[in-house]
Amino acid sequence: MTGFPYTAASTTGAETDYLLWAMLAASFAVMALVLGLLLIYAIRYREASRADRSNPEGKSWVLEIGWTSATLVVFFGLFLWGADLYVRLDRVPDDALPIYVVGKQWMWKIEHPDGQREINALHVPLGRPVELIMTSEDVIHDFAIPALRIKHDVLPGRYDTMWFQATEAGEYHLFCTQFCGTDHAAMGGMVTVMSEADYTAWLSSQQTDGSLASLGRAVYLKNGCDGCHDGRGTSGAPPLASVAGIPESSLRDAILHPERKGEVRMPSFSGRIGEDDLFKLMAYIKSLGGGR
Amino acid sequence: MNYLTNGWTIRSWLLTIDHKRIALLYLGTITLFFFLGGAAAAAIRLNLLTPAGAFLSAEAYNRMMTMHGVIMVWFFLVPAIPVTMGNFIVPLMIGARDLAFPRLNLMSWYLFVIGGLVALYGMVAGGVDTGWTFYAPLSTAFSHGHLVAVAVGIFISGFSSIATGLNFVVTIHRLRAPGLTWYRLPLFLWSLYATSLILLLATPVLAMLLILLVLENLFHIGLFDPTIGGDPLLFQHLFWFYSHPAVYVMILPGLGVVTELVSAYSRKAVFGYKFVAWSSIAIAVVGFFVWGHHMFVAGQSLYTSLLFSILSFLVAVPSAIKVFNWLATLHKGYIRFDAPMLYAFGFIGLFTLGGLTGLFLAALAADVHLTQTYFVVAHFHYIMVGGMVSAYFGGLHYWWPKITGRMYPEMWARVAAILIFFGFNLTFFPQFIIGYLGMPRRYHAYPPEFQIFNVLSTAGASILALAYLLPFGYLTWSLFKGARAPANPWGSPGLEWTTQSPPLTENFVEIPVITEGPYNYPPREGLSRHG
Amino acid sequence: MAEQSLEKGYEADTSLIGMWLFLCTEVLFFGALFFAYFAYQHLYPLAMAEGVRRTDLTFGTINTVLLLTSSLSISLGVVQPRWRTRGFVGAGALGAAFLVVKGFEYAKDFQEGLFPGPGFIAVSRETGPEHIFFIFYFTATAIHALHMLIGLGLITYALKGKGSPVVVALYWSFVDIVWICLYPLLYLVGRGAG
Amino acid sequence: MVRTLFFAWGGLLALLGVQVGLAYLPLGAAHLYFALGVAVAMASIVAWIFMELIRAPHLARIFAYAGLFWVMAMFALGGSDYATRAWNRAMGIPSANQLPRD
Repeated sequence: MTGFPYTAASTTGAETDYLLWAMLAASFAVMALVLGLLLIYAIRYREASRADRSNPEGKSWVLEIGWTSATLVVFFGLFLWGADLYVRLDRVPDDALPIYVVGKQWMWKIEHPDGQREINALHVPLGRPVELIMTSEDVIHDFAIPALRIKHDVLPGRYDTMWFQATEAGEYHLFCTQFCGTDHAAMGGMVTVMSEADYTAWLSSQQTDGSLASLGRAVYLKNGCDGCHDGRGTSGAPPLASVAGIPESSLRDAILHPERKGEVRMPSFSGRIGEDDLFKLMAYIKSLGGGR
Repeated sequence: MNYLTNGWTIRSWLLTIDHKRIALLYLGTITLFFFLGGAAAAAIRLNLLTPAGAFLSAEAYNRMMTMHGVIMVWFFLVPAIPVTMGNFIVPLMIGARDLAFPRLNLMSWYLFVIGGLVALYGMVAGGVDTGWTFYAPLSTAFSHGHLVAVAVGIFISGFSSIATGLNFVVTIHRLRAPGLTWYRLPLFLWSLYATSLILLLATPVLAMLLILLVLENLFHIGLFDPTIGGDPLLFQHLFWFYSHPAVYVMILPGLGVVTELVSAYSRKAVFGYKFVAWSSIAIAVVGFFVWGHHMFVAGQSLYTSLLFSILSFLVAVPSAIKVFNWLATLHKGYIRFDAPMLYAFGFIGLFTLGGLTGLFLAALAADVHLTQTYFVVAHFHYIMVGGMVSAYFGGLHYWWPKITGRMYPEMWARVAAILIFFGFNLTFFPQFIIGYLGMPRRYHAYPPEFQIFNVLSTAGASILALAYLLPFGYLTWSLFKGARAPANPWGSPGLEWTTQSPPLTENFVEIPVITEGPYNYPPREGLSRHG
Repeated sequence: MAEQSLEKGYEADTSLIGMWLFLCTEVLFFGALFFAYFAYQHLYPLAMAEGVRRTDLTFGTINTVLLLTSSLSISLGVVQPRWRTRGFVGAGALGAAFLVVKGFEYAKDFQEGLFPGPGFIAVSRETGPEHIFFIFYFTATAIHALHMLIGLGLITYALKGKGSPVVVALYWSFVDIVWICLYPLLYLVGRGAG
Repeated sequence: MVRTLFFAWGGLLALLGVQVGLAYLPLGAAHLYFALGVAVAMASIVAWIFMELIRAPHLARIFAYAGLFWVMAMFALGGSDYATRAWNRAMGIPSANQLPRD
């Protein structure tokens, strides 16, 4: 059955599985202990049985401290394991392939750096880290790929990033897992993981009207950004090459709401540049700094 | 002569300030809401029989799922044990004539009914399509249901919770019988005291949030609207600051009831009294510091998620202490398998499994995969239905003779308890599996490979629905045909068992003086069953 | 009830404790609104400061003095039984004055287009979402005014001799404390050169 | 007792004056903390003296402090999200003057 992710198909996903199986084993042990004791006591100390019930203790500090500290130790261990993996999930490797995702009520629009565009589908190469830079145009969605053991909410008005490195080729389910209205259930599709060769073949087979960076240049000129940012102007605006390394979220806030950080000379482009154009502009700015 | 036969006019019931009659008024209202919420659940399960979700349209499914959530959370689970058994038993257990503020108690019932009717109007008139969590900006800018009516209904019923909480805290502090120190209180009162603390401290935040939600919906002032600077995560912070302690409000009374049942039906004092007592308070206090574990993938800051993860592991420790102490109580006991004890055994098993799966969701990396899937649905149903509802039925059967003066039919009750246990497991265990496999929550249609588990779950749900009708049936039957109940049918040492069943309007002929602890059982030989 | 020792003092203490517990829930009720303020104060400090500069400090300060005095008056009414009526009537009058001044302030705010929503006039574009400050301003002052009205009702109820005056005084002084915490956030923080 | 009430009232008005004065000093971001500090002082005077928290039953004092404790817990944990949200590299936003100038 395609898309049925018994085993995780990503590097971090495999580690998540180890954590899940370890917790399952621990839970199985605790359940066996609890149900076992329940059964033993139910049989041994049922009302009619002749078992010895002399001097039952009312409390025992040793037992209480024992099982409390045991649970504390086990819990702290599980916390560390989960937290370590979560922090690594949060740190995006620098050589990741950026793919831009825009969620809107009831579909995913995906744009690859070379300009290929997809609706409710995602083609990614095998064995390379891929970074998804996501935002939403209306309500909160959630880009979830269970086979790769990852998901992250996609909030309107800001960028959320998520990364993975697929380890097995194949087709996996893509779901929206944050309730977003009527067709929340229809908002999904398939993620196709392909070998490097197939991926480049697929890229070239897709019709594209220029890379994101080139389209971004067009948006840059259309909105007159070059007036200040081409270095000729006297407005003291920073040349874009110097800001290329700044994370996307910072660029987005600097473009859409400069005034919130006290920057009064730059006009706010909020409402004048759509999410798709903003991604193109991002790609263009980043390409000026020699890419990441 | 007892509180039931002391005047039987409409006025004497609708204007009563007797905590026992108010408990019965609540019992009726709670049962009505339980079956309403259950009907919504049945519709959801029927719809999920087929991958295409043919029974309900997407729109209808969303409204049904929201209705199930809102009714069950605010109009059944939060009030259930505190307002029915709590109202009835608290004054009896502490040797008082009534609660500290009887008129406030009646007002709390009226607030609950008015809030319920307003919310029901909202749902019947068209319902809400945002889920019971009302996340902004979906609820504020993109929902076109009757959100304002449902929000106002919940707002009003919130004050009923505050009034009940206030009543219990002041009563337990101020109206205890002479000689009844804190460590001589039955543990059911410790858990109700902890529940009332949460009700008092968490519900006001929900009240403020609902005001902001209604203002945002009516005037679009942009508090949670990201396009004009609002922050959707602020809504989630305030919502979960109430809603996580609220889930402890739902389970703590159940923990108290099970502690009483385990002790009563193994004829043995509760093991580690002080640990069990203070673990209830610990759950109530630490329960306020863990709400962030609902927002691990919602875009919350990394460092805050780490903090909330460690705190969520800590809050699980008191529950573990309670389970271990129950087991130690059973050790060397004289265990009888009456219906309430079957519910208690079911509770211990299911609550432990529910708690353990909660740990899966507290571990950060595991939560990334499991949150927003059916794993979470199964987790909280194991604790709410497997735990809380079992304890509710257990307590109801245990105190039924004291409340109504009638004995329930033992055989039928055991059949119902076992049927509920199996129907429940068949309904919700498969959901753990499809949750791990990634089936998202709140989907009215799903990929075909999940169908087999959904069919099993729906089959289980139909058994569960039938099993829940059984107690409704034979308990009503017992009101008229049940055997007359003696003062102390179970031979339990509680203060409530020293008065007649059903009790006098003023509970005690004269207020008893307490000289020893709550759980000292008379020697084994001196007592026959059904006294 | 005879044998239960419910002498007057014990029962009075019980209602006192009940009121303090209720005030505890009110602290959480307003606490949620303050949390929203501090969240936006952190996200948009400049916008909030711009909002504070547009509120009228004189109205605010007059109201604060009125409320502090009314809290004094009601406390005197409780401490000195012979001043009971004068203390409560004085507190009620000062409270009513507070609401009148608040009414004038609201009228002035509406003319200046400060009510968030379509009619809102953002003076300076340079500071971000100013309307968020005014959401907090109007919501907080409206809910506070509602509590004042409930307080006035309780005072008249106590003046007619029913209910316990100490509990009414506690509620009234608590509403004063809420205003004491609101005043700096609405009128002072960020008003100066900053 | 009446004397202490008038004395407290005088103190409150003095604190109000201090608070307004502080608002006009160039303190930058610290305005919030100074203004709130004075407000807490005024609130404590009203609570302890006007509402007689000092002579209130032991239990009433516990409930008063409990309310404060829980509100502080909400601010601390909820506030930690807003405070540390900008630390994460992806969310980090340098303020305008940190941007390099040509």
